[in-house]
Amino acid sequence: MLQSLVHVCLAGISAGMFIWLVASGLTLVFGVLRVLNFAHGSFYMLGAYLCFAVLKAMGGNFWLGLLLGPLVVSMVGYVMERYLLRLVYHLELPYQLLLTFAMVLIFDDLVKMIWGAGSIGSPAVPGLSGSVSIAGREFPVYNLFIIAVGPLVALGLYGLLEKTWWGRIVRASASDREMALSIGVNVPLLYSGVFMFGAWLSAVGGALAVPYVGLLTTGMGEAIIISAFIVVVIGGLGSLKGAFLGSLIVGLLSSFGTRFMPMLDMFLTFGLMAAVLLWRPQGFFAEG
Amino acid sequence: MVLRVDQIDVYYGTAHVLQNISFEVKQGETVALLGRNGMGKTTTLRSIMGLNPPTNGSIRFEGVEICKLAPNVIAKRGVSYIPDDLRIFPDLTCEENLEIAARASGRSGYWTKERIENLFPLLADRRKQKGSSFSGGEKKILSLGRSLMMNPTLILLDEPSEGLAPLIVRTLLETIKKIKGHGVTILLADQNLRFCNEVCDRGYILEKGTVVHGGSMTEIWDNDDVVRRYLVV
Amino acid sequence: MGESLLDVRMLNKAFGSIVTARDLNFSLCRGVITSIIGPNGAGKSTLINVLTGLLAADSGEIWFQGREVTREPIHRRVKLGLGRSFQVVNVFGNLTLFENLAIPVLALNRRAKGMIRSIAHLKEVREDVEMVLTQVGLIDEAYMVARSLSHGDQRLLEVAIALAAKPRLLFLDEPTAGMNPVERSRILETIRELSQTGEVTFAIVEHDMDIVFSLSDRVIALHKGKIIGDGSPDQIKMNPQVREVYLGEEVA
Amino acid sequence: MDQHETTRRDFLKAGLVTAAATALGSGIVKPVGLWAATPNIKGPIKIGYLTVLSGTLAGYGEFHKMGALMGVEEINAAGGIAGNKVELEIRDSTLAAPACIQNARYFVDSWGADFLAGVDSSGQALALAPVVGELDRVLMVTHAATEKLTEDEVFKKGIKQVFRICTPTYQDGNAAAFVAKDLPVNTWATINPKYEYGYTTWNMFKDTLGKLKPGVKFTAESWAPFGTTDFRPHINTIMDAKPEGLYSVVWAGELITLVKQAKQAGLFDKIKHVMFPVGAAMDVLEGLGPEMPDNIWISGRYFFLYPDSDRNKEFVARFHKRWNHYPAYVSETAYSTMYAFKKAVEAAGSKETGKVVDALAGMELDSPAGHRVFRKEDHQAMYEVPWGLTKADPKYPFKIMGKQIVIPAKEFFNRPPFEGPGTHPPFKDSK
Amino acid sequence: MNQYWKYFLMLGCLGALVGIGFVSGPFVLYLATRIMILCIFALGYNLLLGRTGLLSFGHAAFFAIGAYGLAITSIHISAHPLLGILIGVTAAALLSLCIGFFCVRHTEIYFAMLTLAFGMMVFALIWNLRSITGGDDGLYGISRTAISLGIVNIPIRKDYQFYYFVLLFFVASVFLIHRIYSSPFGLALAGIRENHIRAEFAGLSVKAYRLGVFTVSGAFAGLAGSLSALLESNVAPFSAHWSHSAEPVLVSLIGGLQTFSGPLVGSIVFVALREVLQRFTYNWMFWFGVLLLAIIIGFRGGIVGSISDAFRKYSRP
Repeated sequence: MLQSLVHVCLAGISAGMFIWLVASGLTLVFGVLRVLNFAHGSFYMLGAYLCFAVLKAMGGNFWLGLLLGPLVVSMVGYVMERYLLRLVYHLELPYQLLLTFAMVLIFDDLVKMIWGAGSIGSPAVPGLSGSVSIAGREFPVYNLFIIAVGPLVALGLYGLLEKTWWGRIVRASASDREMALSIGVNVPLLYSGVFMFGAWLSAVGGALAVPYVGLLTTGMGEAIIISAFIVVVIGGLGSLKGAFLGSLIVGLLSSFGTRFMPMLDMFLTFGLMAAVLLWRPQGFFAEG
Repeated sequence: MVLRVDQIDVYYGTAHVLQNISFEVKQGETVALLGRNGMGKTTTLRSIMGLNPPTNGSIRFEGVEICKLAPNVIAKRGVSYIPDDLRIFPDLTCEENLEIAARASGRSGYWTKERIENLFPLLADRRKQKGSSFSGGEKKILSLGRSLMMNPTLILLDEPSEGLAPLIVRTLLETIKKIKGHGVTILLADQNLRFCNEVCDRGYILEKGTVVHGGSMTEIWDNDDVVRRYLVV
Repeated sequence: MGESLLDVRMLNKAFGSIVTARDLNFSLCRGVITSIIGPNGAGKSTLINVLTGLLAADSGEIWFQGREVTREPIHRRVKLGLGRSFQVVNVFGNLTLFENLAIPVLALNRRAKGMIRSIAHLKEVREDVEMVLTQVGLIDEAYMVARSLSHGDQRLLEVAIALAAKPRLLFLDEPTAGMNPVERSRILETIRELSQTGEVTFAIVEHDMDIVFSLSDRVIALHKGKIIGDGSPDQIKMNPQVREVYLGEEVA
Repeated sequence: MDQHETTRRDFLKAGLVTAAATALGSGIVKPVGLWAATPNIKGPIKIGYLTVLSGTLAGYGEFHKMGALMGVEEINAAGGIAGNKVELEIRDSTLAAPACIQNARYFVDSWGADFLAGVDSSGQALALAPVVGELDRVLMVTHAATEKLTEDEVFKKGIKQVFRICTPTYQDGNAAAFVAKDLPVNTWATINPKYEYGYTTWNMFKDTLGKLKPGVKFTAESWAPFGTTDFRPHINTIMDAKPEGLYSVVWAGELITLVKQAKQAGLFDKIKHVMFPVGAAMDVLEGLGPEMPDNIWISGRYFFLYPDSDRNKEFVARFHKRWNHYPAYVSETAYSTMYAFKKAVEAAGSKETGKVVDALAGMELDSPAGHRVFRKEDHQAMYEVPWGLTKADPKYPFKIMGKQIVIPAKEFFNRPPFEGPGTHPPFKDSK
Repeated sequence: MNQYWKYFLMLGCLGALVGIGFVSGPFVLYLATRIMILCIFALGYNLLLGRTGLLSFGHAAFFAIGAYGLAITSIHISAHPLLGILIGVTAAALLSLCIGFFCVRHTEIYFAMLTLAFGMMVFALIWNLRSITGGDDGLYGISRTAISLGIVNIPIRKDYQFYYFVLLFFVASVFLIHRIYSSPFGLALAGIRENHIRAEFAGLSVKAYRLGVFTVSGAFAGLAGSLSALLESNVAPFSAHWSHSAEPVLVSLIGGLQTFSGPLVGSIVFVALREVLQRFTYNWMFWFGVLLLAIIIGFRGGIVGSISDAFRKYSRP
């Protein structure tokens, strides 16, 4: 039983960390730009595909793919923010959602046009491909790596936002765009930067997911974006702390749900989302 | 000439909020925009800052046309705006609020953090506290400090006397005078004629989006007719 | 003083450390135009918000026409006859003036409820709306979109919406702010007229002392959530405490 | 590159070839065979093909397309169906029923299709059956496997227009049980898809295996929703139960994920007997490559190395040359569908639905997958697909079936009338 | 536009719709029927989004409940289409009343997310309650039996018969929703959209009105669902999925949020565009996305909004 519980927990945490990598960018972008980006899942997909493309072109070096793929995606993010999203900031919420939704359709088909429609299998990461025995059962080294990466990203984000000059400007602009402008912050540029960074985070998530999921599919973005939405909502829109905790909760909930209440899995997650929205619409860490 | 506003028109949607407004501010002057609530004082300041750009007319700052520039560019040129609701960054500490202004505007000069903390000891005491914990009067001080950190040539000051206890107004007056003493040009918008009279050299009176009168503060103060028509309620 | 309309008992309201109402006790009486004055931040707007239901009281009781309304939702207080206008223009921007006023009229009119019958066919509604529009002098603009009105007219509309809900007690939050003298005198005239008929009792928050003293029968002065003066305009003018915090040596 | 255009161009090419053949042929070769005597078939024969071309499973649509296109090209190059050119149009019908129905209606009512084929999801097939009944066109199902389609819609409700060329869930459930009965396994568990296909196949497996080998226990079930990318929790459930055998009809990309994650969790070390009834799909084998463990029981709706006939070998060779892929099972079913239509039309001497239905019912078809017979009662094609153990082969960059077992179709296909004793395997008479 | 022109246009449209039933081939009839059903869905939905300013991502659940209500009735109780529709619509209205009760406390993105959560809970239930709903296979083989009205039986089996059947509901819905727009209730909704605090101070119980309109639009979604179950003769769980909720949003936005006829135009564009695109390319999603972008950026008020703006500018130079 203990063995089971330990592994259910580990599975939940690693699942949560995958969601976190996507949710962190989503919530960061929402916190600053106030745009809920459906296409964030597409960055996840693009990250995976581009990492894979680099990996293939560069003779199978995953780390190079992880480095370059997401960089390209952040450039895509820049183009999207600069030439499309910027046109709808002042419009109502449905228009913003619609625009990002249209981008999802476009990205999905683009990927299909470039890489073909089938699922593409991908090789494991050298050095991280084995398993270690934990409580008497094998657990993939790669998942341990992910369990480590998640909090590192969280720490990095915390440091970036709280301790750096850039982070201060981001926080200032998030709370008061106009005043930030008035003290000389180039807010449009900052928005582009934050959007690119968010896209990069999501793309890194996608690239990291590839060795674990083991394949690339055109629909992979949609599946993760819904989980990320749930996480971002229950954590409180725009709250990174909340999103991190939310990711853990959703990951663990689905892991425990699958193990102990298999018929309720999806119902549970959305039930949690509804309950949190009713009980604390601002999320866990809202003040007052 | 630090600022020359020339025949600007500003619209909010269809509403013609500012109509053909012209005035000017000279180096080192403190100029008041007077007028009752809703007469366009705030909008004037905002359009100079680039937050509500005029549809036509021209705004020249130190001889350069800034009408079509973005607010952040205008800020870098040395214009600083203090809105009436102060808008301290709530998530940032007092210290960060000050530093961010200096670094974002990329301007340096006489005003350093040390000098500002000397001028307002309160800011030194509360250095590490978040902006959201400041009270109304404290925010006013902080917003002044933040503005000075930009070492601006021109400060646009909206409703400085509003909502303050008399004692604090007194302090504020002294502070503005001190700042003025360092050669900073100030354009302030206020309803309070007495307050303006204390610190300002000249004044313009706005009425329903147009400048209806302009002159030295003493002239306005003595002009009973003007005061009665446009200012006193 | 006449019959009491609104009774406030031991009302408290605070935001964190900022107290905006501390153990407030007072009554407002029918037919008495009351002004509530006080410097900025004295808690005037908060008080109106608590009395009309926008904010919940921390403790205390609010009685309106002999009925406790402390926990009643806004719309029920409005239906009982407790109305208000707003300090900032707060109208239905994309609707016509007619529609702006039809909303409160319809909300009160039980027979006018329904999903199927068109408003155009409800004669009594039209009469009510036109009456209010005439009262405030906006009848000619009835089919204009509210957003396209001048600021002053929007303020008038603001008051008109409140009037259309047929209030017994109407709180006006700075009704004359941003108005020109013509509009101002029109609104003051309307207030006086309506007050004389005894239908509506007004309670006004105002900064303009001329209006306060010329219009009101009674003045309540607030400071930091406490009543520091309550009485006729002359009594208030004489009240040293009020002078000190409010009229007093403002600057210099 | 616009794929649609490619298709059009391919048609054009095929058309030119056909045109040239007819132009030459008319002078030199006299029309022979059945179609010479049946001039009443007019105009091109139009086939509307419904498959998924977007989303996660779009890869399947591509494999459908390859098979169908190749079939049509070959038929046209050889003179078409009874002398008439075959036209094929393929539409993205996603996995949702409304899109499928709309496309079917478009094909028949607007484009003028004579035949319909394809259909991936069971829900679509069940929803489409009454519609094709109404439209009165033959629908050849090439992928959707639900046994309800043939048992309920065709046999019970009498929608005669529906046929199925691929194996149904019997292959995944019943046949698996026949293989499992000889394995030294007494406790089985499953990670199955959390939808009807998963439930049905597991129930069939349990039911048949329970009869074949009384005393066998089914100890754990874990149901994976559509689109699962993390099977870790499911693997935990199974490993907690410590079964001797694992059965899973998880398919396509999800199976790749499952295998990879199970491998990392050491599942294949603990559980020696694993059955993937749809593991022999090309996308899975190619996707996993050498990562597919050895000695796993796999099967499918067709496997390109079986049967060892010339017909099949030629087909595989042509297919590989044409597309640089080995044919997936949907490629074979799509390809054979074209030949089934050809044979039926030529036999019926007409493309009228009623006559073609009569011709198809009971028809025998020699196809790459072997000898197929469309059962008269429920229009289900009877043919055999082998079960085998995975093993490496230096000729291929992926695992293939090593040791193979072929269970005769008549032993494990449910039999009409599908209710009552003797309609579900095992059958007494077959031994 | 002048009143007479409006009536003229409406009569013309009605005439054209009746005419389509006589002259069109079955595929056009099928598409037209589909468009009308989508119209009912979107018009009802736009009462909530365009009129009241609430963005719901859970309306697919009501659509699905309407469809399942009809399907279950027709399989287990009676195949009478009117009874099925009645039960479907009632079920949808009741469900939207229950869900709405929780959702209307929130607005904006929170409302959208809450409706999404509840909608997906319904989806999960439909997916998992296999014995009732048939799981992912859904319920199929729903027959369009004749409507028996005592002595006469009106057949709706054939495409054109069913077309007229749906046309009847379509016209009734358009009429009803149009009346709601000009009713006191409809005005109150517009007031709530414009300024909900002011509406409360005008004496409206904002929550009650929101709940009211949520229920009404849920009922129309249910009607659309019931009709679509009859049209397609099946119902599948994905009709309750959030991505299906996005359909009326798209339709309303394409046509124009603040206009009554926006969803009508939007539905036509939505269905026809996809159908046409599919004839030219397999990558219809890509082009559909591009066209959506063009609509958002080029026609900010939706097609109807932009055209009537242009019309106004043109007629008043």
